[in-house]
Amino acid sequence: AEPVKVGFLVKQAEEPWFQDEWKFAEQAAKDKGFTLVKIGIPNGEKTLAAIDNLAAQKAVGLVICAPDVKLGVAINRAAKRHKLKVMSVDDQLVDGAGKPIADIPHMGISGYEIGKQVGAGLLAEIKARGWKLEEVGVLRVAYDQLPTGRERTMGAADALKAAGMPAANIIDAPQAKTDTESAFNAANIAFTKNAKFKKWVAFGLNDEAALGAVRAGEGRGIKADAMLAIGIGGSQTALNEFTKPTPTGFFGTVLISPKRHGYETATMVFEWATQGKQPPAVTLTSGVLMTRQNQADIRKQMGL
Amino acid sequence: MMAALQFDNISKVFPGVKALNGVSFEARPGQVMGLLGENGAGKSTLLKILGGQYKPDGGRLVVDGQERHFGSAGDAIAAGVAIIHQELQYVAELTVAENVLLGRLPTRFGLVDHKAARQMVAAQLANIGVDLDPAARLSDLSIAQRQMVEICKAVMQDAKVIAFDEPTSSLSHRETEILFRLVKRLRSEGRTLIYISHRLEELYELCDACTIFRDGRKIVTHDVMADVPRDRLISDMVGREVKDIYDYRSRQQGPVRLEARGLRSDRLPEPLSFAMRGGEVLGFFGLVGAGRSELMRLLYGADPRRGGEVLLDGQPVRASAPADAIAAGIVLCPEDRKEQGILAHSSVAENINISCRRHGLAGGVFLRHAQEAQRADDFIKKLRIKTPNREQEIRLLSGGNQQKVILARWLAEPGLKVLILDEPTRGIDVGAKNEIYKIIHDVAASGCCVIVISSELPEVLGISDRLIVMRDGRISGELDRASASETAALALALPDGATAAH
Amino acid sequence: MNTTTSTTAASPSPAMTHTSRALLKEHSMTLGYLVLFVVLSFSVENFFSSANIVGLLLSVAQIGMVACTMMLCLASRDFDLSVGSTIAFAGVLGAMVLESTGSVPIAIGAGLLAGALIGAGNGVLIAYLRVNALIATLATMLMVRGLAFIASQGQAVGIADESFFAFGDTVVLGLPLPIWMTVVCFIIFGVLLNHTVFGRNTLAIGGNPEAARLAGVRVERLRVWIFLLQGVVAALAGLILSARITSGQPNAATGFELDVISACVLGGVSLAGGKARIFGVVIGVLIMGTVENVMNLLNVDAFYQYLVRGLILLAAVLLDQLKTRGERRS
Amino acid sequence: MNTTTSTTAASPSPAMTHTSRALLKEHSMTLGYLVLFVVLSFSVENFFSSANIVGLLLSVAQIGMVACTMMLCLASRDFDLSVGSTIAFAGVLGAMVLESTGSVPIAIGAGLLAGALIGAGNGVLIAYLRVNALIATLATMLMVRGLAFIASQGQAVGIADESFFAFGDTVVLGLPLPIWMTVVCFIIFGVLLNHTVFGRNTLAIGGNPEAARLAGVRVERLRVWIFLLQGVVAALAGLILSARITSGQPNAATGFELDVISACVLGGVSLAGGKARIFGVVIGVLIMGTVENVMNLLNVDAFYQYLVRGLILLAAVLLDQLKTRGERRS
Ligand SMILES: Nc1ncnc2c1ncn2[C@@H]1O[C@H](COP(=O)(O)OP(=O)(O)OP(=O)(O)O)[C@@H](O)[C@H]1O
Ligand SMILES: Nc1ncnc2c1ncn2[C@@H]1O[C@H](COP(=O)(O)OP(=O)(O)OP(=O)(O)O)[C@@H](O)[C@H]1O
Ligand SMILES: O[C@@H]1[C@@H](O)[C@@H](O)CO[C@H]1O
Ligand SMILES: [Mg+2]
Ligand SMILES: [Mg+2]
Repeated sequence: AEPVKVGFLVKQAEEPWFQDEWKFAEQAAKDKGFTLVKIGIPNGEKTLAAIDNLAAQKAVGLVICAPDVKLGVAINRAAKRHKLKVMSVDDQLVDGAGKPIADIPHMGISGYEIGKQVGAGLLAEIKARGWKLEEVGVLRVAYDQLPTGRERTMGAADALKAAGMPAANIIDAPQAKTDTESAFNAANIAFTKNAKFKKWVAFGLNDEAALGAVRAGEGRGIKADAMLAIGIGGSQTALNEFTKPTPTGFFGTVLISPKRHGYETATMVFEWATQGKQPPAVTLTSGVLMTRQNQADIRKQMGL
Repeated sequence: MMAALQFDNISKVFPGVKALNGVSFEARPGQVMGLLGENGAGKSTLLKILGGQYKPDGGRLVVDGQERHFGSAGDAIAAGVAIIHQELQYVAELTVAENVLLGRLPTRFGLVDHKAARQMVAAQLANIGVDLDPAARLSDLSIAQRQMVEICKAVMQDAKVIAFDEPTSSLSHRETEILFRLVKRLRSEGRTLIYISHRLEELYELCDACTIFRDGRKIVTHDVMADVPRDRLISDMVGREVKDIYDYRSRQQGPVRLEARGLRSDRLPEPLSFAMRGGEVLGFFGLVGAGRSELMRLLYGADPRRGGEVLLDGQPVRASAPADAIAAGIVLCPEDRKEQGILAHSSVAENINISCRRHGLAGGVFLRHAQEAQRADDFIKKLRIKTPNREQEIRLLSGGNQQKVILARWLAEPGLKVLILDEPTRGIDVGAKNEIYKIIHDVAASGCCVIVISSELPEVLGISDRLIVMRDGRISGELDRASASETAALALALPDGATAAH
Repeated sequence: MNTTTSTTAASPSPAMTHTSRALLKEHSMTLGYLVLFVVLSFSVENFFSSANIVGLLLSVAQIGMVACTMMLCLASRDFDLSVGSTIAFAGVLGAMVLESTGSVPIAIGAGLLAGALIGAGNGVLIAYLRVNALIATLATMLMVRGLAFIASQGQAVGIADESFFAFGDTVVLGLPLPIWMTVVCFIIFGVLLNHTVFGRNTLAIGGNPEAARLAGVRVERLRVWIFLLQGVVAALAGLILSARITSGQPNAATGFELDVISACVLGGVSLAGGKARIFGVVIGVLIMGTVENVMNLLNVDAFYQYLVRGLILLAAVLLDQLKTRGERRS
Repeated sequence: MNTTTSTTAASPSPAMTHTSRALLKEHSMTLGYLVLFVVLSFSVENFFSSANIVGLLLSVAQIGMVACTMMLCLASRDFDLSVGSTIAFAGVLGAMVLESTGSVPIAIGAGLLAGALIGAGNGVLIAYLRVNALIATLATMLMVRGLAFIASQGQAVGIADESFFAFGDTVVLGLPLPIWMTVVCFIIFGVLLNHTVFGRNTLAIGGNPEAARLAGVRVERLRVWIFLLQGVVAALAGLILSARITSGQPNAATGFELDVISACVLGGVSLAGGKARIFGVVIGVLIMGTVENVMNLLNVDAFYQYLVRGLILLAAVLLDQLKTRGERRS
């Protein structure tokens, strides 16, 4: 018989995170005996085209991390039209009014929650270093054009504020693109404008954004002892910093498990389609703060 | 009879150039008014004002008794004025019919009526006596054919005033005859015609009256062209006497210097060979498409060679690109100034220096700006190039002056051995022609080979030591200076059976 | 008089030869694509199925539409980078207007009007103020994208109205509406290009603006119209997209302009102006869509997709190049 | 003989007038920027501080370098979309080679060589195989980006060698090395453009390729060289970038090509070929950087930044446009 096909659609195939997710989904496919179809869907148009493409390949269902969560209704309609089982991963799909779509099972963690974890990590280390909140500048490397980018950084900022960080200390550094160089340029200007702060914490939507802030700080004498940055993703960018001989201002990164997300979602959709086993409506995984010290352990735990 | 067209004290100034300075004259229906003047005298500028392309800085333009202020070319057309411009203005990708009817294609139910358009144009072409397919794209036609399309376009406007700006400069014998018949017919229909040319014979044949320009000023209007002696025309035009325009003097000729043996190309029907001596001026005559340019381009490495060899002083020249030929001392001044000659947005100095500068580099690498400037100024003076300064963009020069700049580019080559000139005097005034002939003589006298391609029979006859005539891609004959005559040359150039009636 | 006949002596029956050669030229591209299509149908599983073909067509519907007007724009020797932003803005605006008025016609009208204004703005900048087309449309690309973000506050604007979705997925005669609309666009703009004064003048101003002006063509006005049309069609594409994805997204269609321009150039439209063939554009659009589709069917790795897309682009133009050369020789 | 003298009668000392006018033309742009700079220094807090100026210059160092060669490319009537990908690929490759060999010179050599090959490849495609430059470089842009992803498996390649970082952040006479390199590039390519046959011939083939060929320019070979240089400089920029961010990132510098081309066009380089001024390019690059810098200093909302960037672009070219018109009138 023809092998069963399950699609796995991700919004940014070039991002290491999704490469990992795919890798583990692929492993599930091998273990359970189905074929995985991987397609990158950078925008809404490509998303719909990919779903049509899956249907043409007679796939039975798909796991999706959409480029925008508001695509929920469109994805649901397309999947229903082609009788495909659909499950979301990482980012939960919502309808036009912003409510989660009930009949699409989800596994993930909200961007806002990841952000709050970043904030918590920063607070703990601020305390450990004995910094006073009032004298710390908070650099939010912002890319608000991307909804998840905004959610994550807002989560971090809110966590800091809730712990007593003066709102005035939070400085936005809007980056023009999501790469390290843009973050570098944005951070540089923010440092110029706020020379009064001698100590800084920084975060952004991904590891590259946090790294840009760290590099810019170094160029202006804000070294590891005065800089505290936490990224999101746990990508190679972060690991590279951890393997440097001396610690840098890049303190840590919130790592989410691409293994569970990739392996389990693919398995669930496969079993849903072939055995009628409905996945749980929402499965939330949590992020872990990975630092220079604990990286080896954590990565082993996560099966990376 | 009342004037159909009246220029009254027209002036036009460009930065650094007073192109027209209070020009006044008039032309009547049924009259062909010739315009003469040196290169840069302002003839084309006047026509551009007439055509609505430029607004005059001062003066009045009266067409058909009404003072006119054209805001655009469209206004001029609507007022019954048609212009055939010196620089051809066609759209290469459109068909003959579409080009002719550009701006006024016939429509049916809002859609272009292609069939009607083709029929209209076919009829008009036939009427003029031109055999062209209205559905052919302009890019597939020769320059001469494109020129005929331009003429057809103007005639099709059914204008009361029609102005021709050097229409014959890219036409050959045949098309020229067609054009002459057309001009005569339009005159007999009572239209007002203006005709610009640097070829005096033409003006004598066609024009009823003529107006002469110099440096933006009208010098004189002669009401009866036939009464004006040739020498008078020339001296009015150039402000001095030019006795024998060709100024031929015999030269000492050396041994054979340049030899082309069995040159082949995809387009030539058979391999071609010829040889010439140092100090010789060799003319090439033929009708349009006879293959003269093709042959020279092969020699020059501009087109891929499919066989044969070129020997210079006994040494083979392997020219796979023009750069090779130039390095060997062979240069070619191309026939199509606009497409192959000028770097439109570059300065006069740049256009002159582009090739020869490689000899004078500082440290073998850096340009010597002062030396280049000097060279440019020298040629501007020597060839009487009319330009406000050497830094003027060449596209702003008059057609004839552009041609002189391109000639200067090649005359500036220091290691010159073979100078090939393809229609070098196209669009050039009598005075300057005379200068160029002198230069040709001097270059040859210094021992170089000079090849001159020309479609102007008197010119090639006048300056060459020997004449090669081509027909349909073959060399159909050779005439030495003593035996060369118009009849003999035409007999060799025209297809068998045709008579060389002139 | 036999003097007149010699000018075209080379070809015995020029009219015939010319049209048949022109036909061949048009068909050689189509033929090439057909061959590719047949080969893929036999070699790639699931390629030749109605579901897949519909999916493929749907995936290029927006590109196809906008390619029609981009063709005109390129043919007139211009350039438009702002189409992607216009798509996003029209989608967002349409969704917002729909939300507030509840009326589908008003929403569509608002979107199209916005497109028309953006396009006309481009046209005026380029034709009358003589701003370089690249910079002008780059500027509007940025500004319109900014407006889309500002209007939507950076969030996708959800659409709840089911009747608006119909715009995106009603099936007529087996094909969804967006595909039909694209077909209609190709027909309209094909006719416009080849059979109207508008189209011929567009080619003329691209081929030789000076000649067109001297022949009395109102070059500036024509330019504005071309950009205006482009804006309207891009807005239409944006509205359809928002209906299909059931929301107006401010960051939709980024990079869209390059895809559209590539499709046109693949289809033989010259960036130097003056040359355009609607048939070619259809094929160009189909090639782009087919490559994407097949790569996903074959599960080509995301990183290798870059490589393959690059290679295919090159192969397509190189083939076309060889053909043109061969032709010139013959 | 008064015929010869009359030709230049209008202006008493034409050479002088002309050079002074030309100088003014060049300076008007510079002057405009200087005025802007002074105004900003007084009105925008923190703008005129050495830290900020260094930051500003650093932010345009890569763009500046590549703009030098892009200027040549545009001047020769070509177009290169592949520079962003080349930056990313050279950075990734440099980092990988450094990792495996531990030798900085070898790593740099490998990166530059890769850039040269990519550039030469573009050149050959465009000059000899006559592929349209847009499509050819779009194809290499895709392929090279793909290679960067494939080589790095999509991951940032870490650099541990401290001596390589020096490349990115050594400070010489108060300015970081990348800025000096950009200055050197401007000087070298300025001299190349204005004082060598290479530069003049580049302008010539942009102005009229056929005329240039007949005037003895080896058009194809020159084209290949231009693209090759562009590849090398882009690779250099990529290596510097990777040193600055201490890793080679495969998705670096996306969209870079448009920024560079815009900077050139802002600086008066004509897309139609044949026109280029190195001074203008410097100013174009500075304008781009300054606008970005000031918007962030002023805390302009990210969404409004799009709008402002668009407006500034327009304003800059419109001003330039008005100036040229005024000049023509006078
Ligand atoms: N657009 C322009 N800008 C600056 N100068 C111009 C412009 N057009 C023409 N000129 C100058 O005006 C003068 C008259 O030029 P025009 O073209 O009318 O000469 P012409 O009599 O037609 O010469 P030719 O016989 O060479 O065609 C020339 O010196 C020319 O350089
Ligand atoms: N672009 C072209 N495409 C096809 N055939 C051409 C082209 N140019 C010239 N030919 C053909 O090549 C042959 C030689 O043309 P060539 O231009 O060398 O003639 P010529 O004697 O120099 O005449 P002229 O230059 O006055 O037109 C002719 O048969 C002509 O039709
Ligand atoms: O887009 C992010 C992705 O980068 C990864 O961090 C997982 O969560 C998604 O929301
Ligand atoms: Mg003239
Ligand atoms: Mg010829």
